[in-house]
Amino acid sequence: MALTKEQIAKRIAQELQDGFYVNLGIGIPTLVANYIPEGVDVVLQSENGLLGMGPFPFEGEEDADMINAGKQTVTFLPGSAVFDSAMSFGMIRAGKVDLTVLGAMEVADNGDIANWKIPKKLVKGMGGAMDLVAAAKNIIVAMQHTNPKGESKLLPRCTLPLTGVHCIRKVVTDLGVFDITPDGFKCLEYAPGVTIDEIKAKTLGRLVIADDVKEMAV
Amino acid sequence: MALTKEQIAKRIAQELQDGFYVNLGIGIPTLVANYIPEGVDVVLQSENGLLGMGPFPFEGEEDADMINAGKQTVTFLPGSAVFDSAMSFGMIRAGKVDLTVLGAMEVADNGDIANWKIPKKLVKGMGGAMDLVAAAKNIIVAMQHTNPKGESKLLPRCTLPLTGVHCIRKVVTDLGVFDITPDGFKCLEYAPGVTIDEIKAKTLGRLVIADDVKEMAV
Amino acid sequence: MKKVVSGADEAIKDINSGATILFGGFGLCGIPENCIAAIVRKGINNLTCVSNNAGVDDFGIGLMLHGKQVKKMISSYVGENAIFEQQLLSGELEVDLIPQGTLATRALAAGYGMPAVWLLAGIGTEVAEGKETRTFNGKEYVLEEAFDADFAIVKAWKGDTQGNLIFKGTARNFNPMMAMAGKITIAEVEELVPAGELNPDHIHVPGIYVKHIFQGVNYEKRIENRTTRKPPTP
Amino acid sequence: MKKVVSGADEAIKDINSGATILFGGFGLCGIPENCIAAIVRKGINNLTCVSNNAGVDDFGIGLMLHGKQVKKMISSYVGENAIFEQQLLSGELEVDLIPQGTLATRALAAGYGMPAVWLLAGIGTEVAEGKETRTFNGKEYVLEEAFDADFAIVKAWKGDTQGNLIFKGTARNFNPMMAMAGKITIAEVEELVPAGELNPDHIHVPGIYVKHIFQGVNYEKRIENRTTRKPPTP
Repeated sequence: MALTKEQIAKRIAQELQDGFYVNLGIGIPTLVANYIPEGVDVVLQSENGLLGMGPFPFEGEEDADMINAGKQTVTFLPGSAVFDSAMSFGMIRAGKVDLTVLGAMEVADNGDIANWKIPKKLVKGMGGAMDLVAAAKNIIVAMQHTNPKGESKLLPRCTLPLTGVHCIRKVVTDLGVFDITPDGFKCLEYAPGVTIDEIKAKTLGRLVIADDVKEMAV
Repeated sequence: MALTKEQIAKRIAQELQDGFYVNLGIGIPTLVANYIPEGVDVVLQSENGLLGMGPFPFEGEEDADMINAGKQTVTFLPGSAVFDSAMSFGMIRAGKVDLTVLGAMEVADNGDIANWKIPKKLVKGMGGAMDLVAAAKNIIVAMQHTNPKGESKLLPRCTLPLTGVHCIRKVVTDLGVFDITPDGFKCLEYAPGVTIDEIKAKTLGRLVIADDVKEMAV
Repeated sequence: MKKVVSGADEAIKDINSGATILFGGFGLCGIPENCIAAIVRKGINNLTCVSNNAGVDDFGIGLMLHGKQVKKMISSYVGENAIFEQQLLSGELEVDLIPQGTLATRALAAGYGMPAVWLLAGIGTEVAEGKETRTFNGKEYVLEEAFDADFAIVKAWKGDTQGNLIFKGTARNFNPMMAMAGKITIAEVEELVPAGELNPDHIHVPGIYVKHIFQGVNYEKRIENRTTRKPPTP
Repeated sequence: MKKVVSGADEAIKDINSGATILFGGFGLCGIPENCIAAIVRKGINNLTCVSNNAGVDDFGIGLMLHGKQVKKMISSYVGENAIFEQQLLSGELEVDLIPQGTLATRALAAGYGMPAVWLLAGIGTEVAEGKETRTFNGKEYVLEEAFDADFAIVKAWKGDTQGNLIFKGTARNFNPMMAMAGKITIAEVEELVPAGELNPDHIHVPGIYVKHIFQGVNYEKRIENRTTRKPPTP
């Protein structure tokens, strides 16, 4: 059975290592914060200028001056630091953020990603996504394996305007976990109840199955 | 009679305008701070990262963490601000400093300046001088008209390695006040007791005398 | 040194139709509410606005869009705004979408006197099309120009009569860079204090970058996306 | 997240002979006294040091020069140091003199992931010789590369266990940029506090840029040029 969004987030949380600085995009990536493993200390970066992003405030304690990149009200944690947008993207560009998790409309088997623009549809803008994908040393995409029409989002080449090129390392979908390798998407894990045949059927990009492919533990 | 260093500083202080941000170099320029005219409010910038540099501390109140670009102990004034060296030279480069006063070994009649290096002598470095002369919109040189050997320091071309090109607007020496114009040094004022003939004799660069040349008021 | 002005109307009085204005703020957080209101009152138009976002329908830069005062927006993200969409589709409004970090760094470059900067964002995408690119140490960068704007309008938490600014929390965002990047920078602050009351080590933008400053009034500080959690049961 | 180390010797243990090290400090103000002492104790050599100044004969980087540990200095001003002069004249020491703002901005570029920056300083002088120059808006700029250094060593006033740093007065100087520019940054602080004790709005360098941090001991904080005035007579 395909994973829920929460399960995708939970699986990605297993990639977190102690001491990581992590930027979580809007959507499923945001949920990753709820599943940080016990004993793993990570610091969340919000690209509007905050390191050490804490949880939502208690009702009645919202501060208009404390928001995250999704414009949600958030709080400080002990050890938080605030900085301006130039420094925020400076530290991203300099590779100081250890892991970025973001959503995508399409990922190609060469690591390209498209997640900001659909031609002929109203374009809202790329926000910080292009900066993040261009600079992060380690990017995981969290998304559904197929679009609402049932078409594969794991492609040989992106069809939508690109957000970044050759930048994605790993994709976690509702069907499985995939590394991006010179041979294309390499399936490392499949969701409980999902067959390799289903993954093959729903993956348009080049796909290889790892010799030690296993069921995802979520 | 040629001006004292204090008189040179006092004359330069007359160039200060209310609201100016001013960077004063080491030597005679530093003395300018002692002669800021009544009613003129200027803010001194020290390129090691201080706006609103105050006077030396009272004896016993020196703070090793509060120095100016000459490494002298200084104090804050109400409204001082501290910043890092990148911002300090950023604001200099962006032309936010209204006036820079600095010393020179040589000034050429095209506005070139040399003040950091004498070939075959030990070189200590340019410090912030090259940044300042390259970026300041308004630079006054404060110096003796001749070197210890009696040779003119106002030249047709600098003979020493340059600090900056076409950057000096005005020179105040112990003999007079000179604008740098397309015609060379234009003598606007002469020191009390100094003759135009003496200035002519001691100026190697192209020299023109202003029609309304007058005795300096110091 | 007279930086303090009476209020927003005096602060923006030299801004005329056709001006390019840099705005601080991220979403509705840290936006110069008083100056935006004054621009709406003044009714100038044909403005080019550089701002990470374009406000919402009835707040922030959205208010200026409502009066058709904006000719062009340079932003990274312009969602949450129906008027914006409508003016864009009708061709009344131009929009130049650029990556958020590029926006921040083009402002930084202006404030630090650097004419252009080499950045990573957009390489291989339409953002880098037609721009100079170059490989340094095996990575490709695109050359992006510093902003060149007559005015910057920012909002700080505290300021002093020398123009020094301190921001609070994530309301800092683009404000420091925009303040540094403007040829003429206007700062509105929640609290204006006499020179000497701010700790010099806490100042985020030194007064040298600020031309006019005033204490704003009636800050609404609207929250765009209020998210909370329940207090723990005692 | 284990950033706190026991002291200078542990903090610098991975620095070996031949390393390139960025140092914070201006003159003797804000220099990492404890780490310099530890480098002297460790006796490594062949170091390339990027520091605005080279200390004095018996303090600061001068102590490393004394032990002939430095192969090359990249600085803007190296006066006040007889050992330095002697090693330079004898050819034991290389020196690369660069403008102070160029030094600061090359460090900033490294910390902000920009490979090179266009600067004004040195145009028309020997500093720009052999370097690429370009005219933007009628002004000529020289392309200067970001520093590429294994280590940065800085000194702050206060720091916390997350590596966040706050500087005091003009001891800030080059410290923030060097902290941001190092691949591995070591910070010594006068006072190390638990995470949560520093106001997030007051932090000058966020901990993401700091790998090792410790509370230093026995700070001498020598004053290079003590200037005072007499108290007013009462």
